[in-house]
Amino acid sequence: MSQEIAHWLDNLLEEIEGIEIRRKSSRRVRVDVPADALPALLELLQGRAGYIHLSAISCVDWIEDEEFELVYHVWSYESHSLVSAHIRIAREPGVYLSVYDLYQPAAFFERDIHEMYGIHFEGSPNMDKFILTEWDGPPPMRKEFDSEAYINEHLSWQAYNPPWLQALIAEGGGVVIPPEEQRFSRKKD
Amino acid sequence: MAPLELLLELTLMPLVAFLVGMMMVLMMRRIAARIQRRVGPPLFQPLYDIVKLHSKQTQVSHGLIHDIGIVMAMGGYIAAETLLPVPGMNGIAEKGGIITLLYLMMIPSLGLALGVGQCANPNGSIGIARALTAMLAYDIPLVIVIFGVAYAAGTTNLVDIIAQQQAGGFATWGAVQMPLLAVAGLIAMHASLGKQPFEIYIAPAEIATGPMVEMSGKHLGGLFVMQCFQLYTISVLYVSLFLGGGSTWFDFLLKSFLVLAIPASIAYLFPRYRTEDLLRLMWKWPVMLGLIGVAFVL
Amino acid sequence: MSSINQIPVIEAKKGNPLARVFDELVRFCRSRSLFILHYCTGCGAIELPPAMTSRFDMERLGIQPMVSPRQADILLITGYVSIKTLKRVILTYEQMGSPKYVIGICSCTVNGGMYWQSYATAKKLDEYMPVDLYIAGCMPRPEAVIAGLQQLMDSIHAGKANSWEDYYRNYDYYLGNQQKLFGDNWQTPTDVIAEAKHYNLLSKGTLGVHTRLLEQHQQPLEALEMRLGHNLKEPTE
Amino acid sequence: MRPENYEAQRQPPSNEYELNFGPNHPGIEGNYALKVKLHGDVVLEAKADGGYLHRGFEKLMEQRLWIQNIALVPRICVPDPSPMELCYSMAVEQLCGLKVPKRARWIRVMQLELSRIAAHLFTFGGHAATTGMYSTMYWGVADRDLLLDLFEEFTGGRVYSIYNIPGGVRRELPDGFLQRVTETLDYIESRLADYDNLFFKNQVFVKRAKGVGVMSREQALAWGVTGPNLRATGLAFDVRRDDPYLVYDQLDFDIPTEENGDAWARTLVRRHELMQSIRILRQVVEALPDIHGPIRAPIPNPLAWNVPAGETYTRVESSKGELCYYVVSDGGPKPYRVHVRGPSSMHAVQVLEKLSVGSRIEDIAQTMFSLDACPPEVDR
Repeated sequence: MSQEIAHWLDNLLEEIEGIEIRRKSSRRVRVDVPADALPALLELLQGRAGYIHLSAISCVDWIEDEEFELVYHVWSYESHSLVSAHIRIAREPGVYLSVYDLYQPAAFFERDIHEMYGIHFEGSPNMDKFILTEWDGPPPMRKEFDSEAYINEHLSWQAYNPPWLQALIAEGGGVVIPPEEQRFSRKKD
Repeated sequence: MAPLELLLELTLMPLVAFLVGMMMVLMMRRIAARIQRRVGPPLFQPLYDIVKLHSKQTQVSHGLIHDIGIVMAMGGYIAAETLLPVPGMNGIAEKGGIITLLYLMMIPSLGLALGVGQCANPNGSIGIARALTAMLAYDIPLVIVIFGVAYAAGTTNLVDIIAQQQAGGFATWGAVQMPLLAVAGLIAMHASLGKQPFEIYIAPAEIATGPMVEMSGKHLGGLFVMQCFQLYTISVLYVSLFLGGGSTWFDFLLKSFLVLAIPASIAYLFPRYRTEDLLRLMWKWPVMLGLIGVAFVL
Repeated sequence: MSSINQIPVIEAKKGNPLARVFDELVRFCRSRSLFILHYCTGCGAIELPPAMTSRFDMERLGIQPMVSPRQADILLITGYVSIKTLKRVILTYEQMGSPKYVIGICSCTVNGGMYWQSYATAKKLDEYMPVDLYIAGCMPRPEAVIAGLQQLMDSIHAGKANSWEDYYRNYDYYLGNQQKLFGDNWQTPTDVIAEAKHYNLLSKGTLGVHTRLLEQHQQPLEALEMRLGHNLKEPTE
Repeated sequence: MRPENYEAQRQPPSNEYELNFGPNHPGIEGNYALKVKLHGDVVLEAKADGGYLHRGFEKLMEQRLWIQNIALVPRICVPDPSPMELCYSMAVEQLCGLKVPKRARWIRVMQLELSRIAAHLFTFGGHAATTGMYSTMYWGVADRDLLLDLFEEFTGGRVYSIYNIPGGVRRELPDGFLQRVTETLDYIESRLADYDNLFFKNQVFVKRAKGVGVMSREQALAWGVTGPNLRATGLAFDVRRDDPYLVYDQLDFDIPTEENGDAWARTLVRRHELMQSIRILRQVVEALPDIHGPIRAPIPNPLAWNVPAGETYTRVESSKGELCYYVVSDGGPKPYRVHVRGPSSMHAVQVLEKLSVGSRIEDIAQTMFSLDACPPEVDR
């Protein structure tokens, strides 16, 4: 992105209140906005700056802050740059507006986030389940969902325990992992 | 003719047809394999397939008509074999004639339609609808061709037609006398085999093998047997109409296998048509060629 | 013949030398003609096209792919089975005609493989249906797949590949595991118990706690129909 | 055993019916389903049904170490796994500020382009098989196998190479490898004439593929279509050129486009792209012997590797379209969040649903394969 376009984009984005722009590289711009200003920002980006391609909507669960972060990645085929608009919404009740009327690809991403995180998007064309149609547990991508506890409860996976291994373990050999350390993948203990 | 001899011929002719048909299936699969740069199935593969399928347990039946449909499909062809003269055996060919044969060759499709219609699988129903459409497409040129040949020979008796062709050697063959009809007949024959580009009713990627989708075990085995008869009937009919039949067994088998090798080599180079394209093609070129050929004959 | 009970069971006479020859022929043909249905449940499916096509050419061993479960002998489970897929796999398996064989390809069918932590995949395939052969590897090469199939051929020829009977003999166990995963009101359109009776395979393990639970929850099967406005219940094909 | 299932139901007559297309259907790529409502042969409505291949990758990645995830990511898209590895490695490198040595960047380009050729050959085969021409499938898959041999030689894995790691590539090329790459490319180039005669110029195929699944450029842009499918509508956009990564800005290649936006145009774009990949590979083979130096940047002990906090969005051009990873780190030994945006998540769901409507039942499979939809990317 040339210097002028970058400058022009900055000026344009200044129209949104409470915006914070960080230029990470020549083609990547990070923008933080308050949640209620996002539709206006996207409208501005799409209508006046040519960011017509919604590359993805990512969701991050910041469980300690009790917030969800939604990131809208939009790309311009003209200026060849990508703007990532970050917003934060409260974890409860987890409701936000759909941007389907601006970007049609949003329908898939919003549907996906809905089933994985349980965030409801108002105005999205289809909030039915797509991937987890036969799943009745909690939204699995939330941080509080412990998938290992779930599989230990519902599925048996570790079957291989032959007599020779049992004998080895009884003698104090083998690869013995204490039960409390078996689930090494938890971040905090 | 002694009744006992006739009975023997009527038993032997379908049996020979089945054995030759299995070799024809093998040949088609081998040709496909060569074109696709691979080895292909072993020598007795068609036999293994058929024995295995008939040894499977009957696990599901969709009703009486479903079972009878397969019997009709096989029976139509078995009856057709007795009307096709082979060297040394005429069966009831002199009494039946070519028109009866044509009718008998339609029975399998209709039988299959009855049988598949009962299994409530939409893929099967679509497949049968397409199979009947395809039959409609290739039967018109086939009837024109057969009419032309019969008119030229002045008889509908297949034995006489063959005898006339054999009378003057190569020069009196149908293919030499009526080349246009022979070409039209070849196209119609290819279509009636149901191979690409005319394979509209099997179409695995579209309708999951259509009529065969609900066929299990012995039902599918019946269809495999039917395929052997089908290949045999079609190629022998063509040989009888245009290539002077066979005076010896060697002659006869060589001709039938060669005739079948033509569509087999073409089939694996093409994708399949859409249904309406098939109709358009069959009703345009073979029909046109056939009518011109008939005009020459007249 | 709309009901299973009307289909006659032909029992071979024992000790008849002709029958023995015939049995031998049948076993031989069964081992030389394998129609596979490759349910492409996961990554392993990518190594099947090479095994089938020009380079490795399974057809020279008499193995060919088939399209519908009714036509097939072998069910190839090519990789991890997610729980949603597992339901369809079981439906597919029950639709196949006996004798039928199941091959689990990839480590994931053995014990979950690298997805052992995943909430969405079933870990051990042989808890839900009898498996004749596992081909381990992530993913096994086409040569390994073909070698596995040859082993299956050998055991079919020797008459040892009878694990499909196990599904009828121990139906209660398999059904129990299925119920644990899919919930108590799980049922399939196939009447496995009636089939077990039909094949004379009803044994101690066929009926039990879980089949009683099935009877409690079982809904009468509705006739299938071809008509609009009616949702087909389960995709069987 | 379904007794009595053939009895006719007393229902008002109707010409419309529903059909499950998949999940185990030869006309469906992978394990995926479409529920279609038909009137005769014509599709009135199509609904995609995914999730059959769902493994919860994004959850799994949050539970494993940064380096362990390298083994996990290629499995997200089976026919074309290399871009997945690269995209994830690039994300980690950006988070850590690692600088990838020059030689590693060139080797990565080689891996990516080999993978692209393999994926395209596979797609041609699949597409041909949906129209009943199995010979192309048999040839294409067998020729793809030669590329897999190359992969096996230089990465150790036939399909999943697990060759990229954050900071570079895992091992040096074997002796004489570049020579064998050239030989394989020569062979594939010599085969292209046969493919043209058999497949691309086959009149029956052209007749079937033309006018199937047509989308205009406006529609394609609105629906989020990327990759070859977008280029088939006439827009010359390629991430490799317009948002360059690795050394693509130093390479000379064209971006083939077509105007019609139907299945035929998409197939042609792929065919020309295959030529461009061969062209890129020839440049790489020429340049690589002169590029010396390490093949990976030093990384800390991978088992105790705390990647600095931050977030990054990386994009690469896979054979199917734009592939993106959004990776968030909280400074711990494991990713805090990884979001995978596979190109097929657009193509296989919304685009396929829309393009199927109004088409015929025989064209559903062709539409899906011509979009090169890869279900595991959707389900993850």
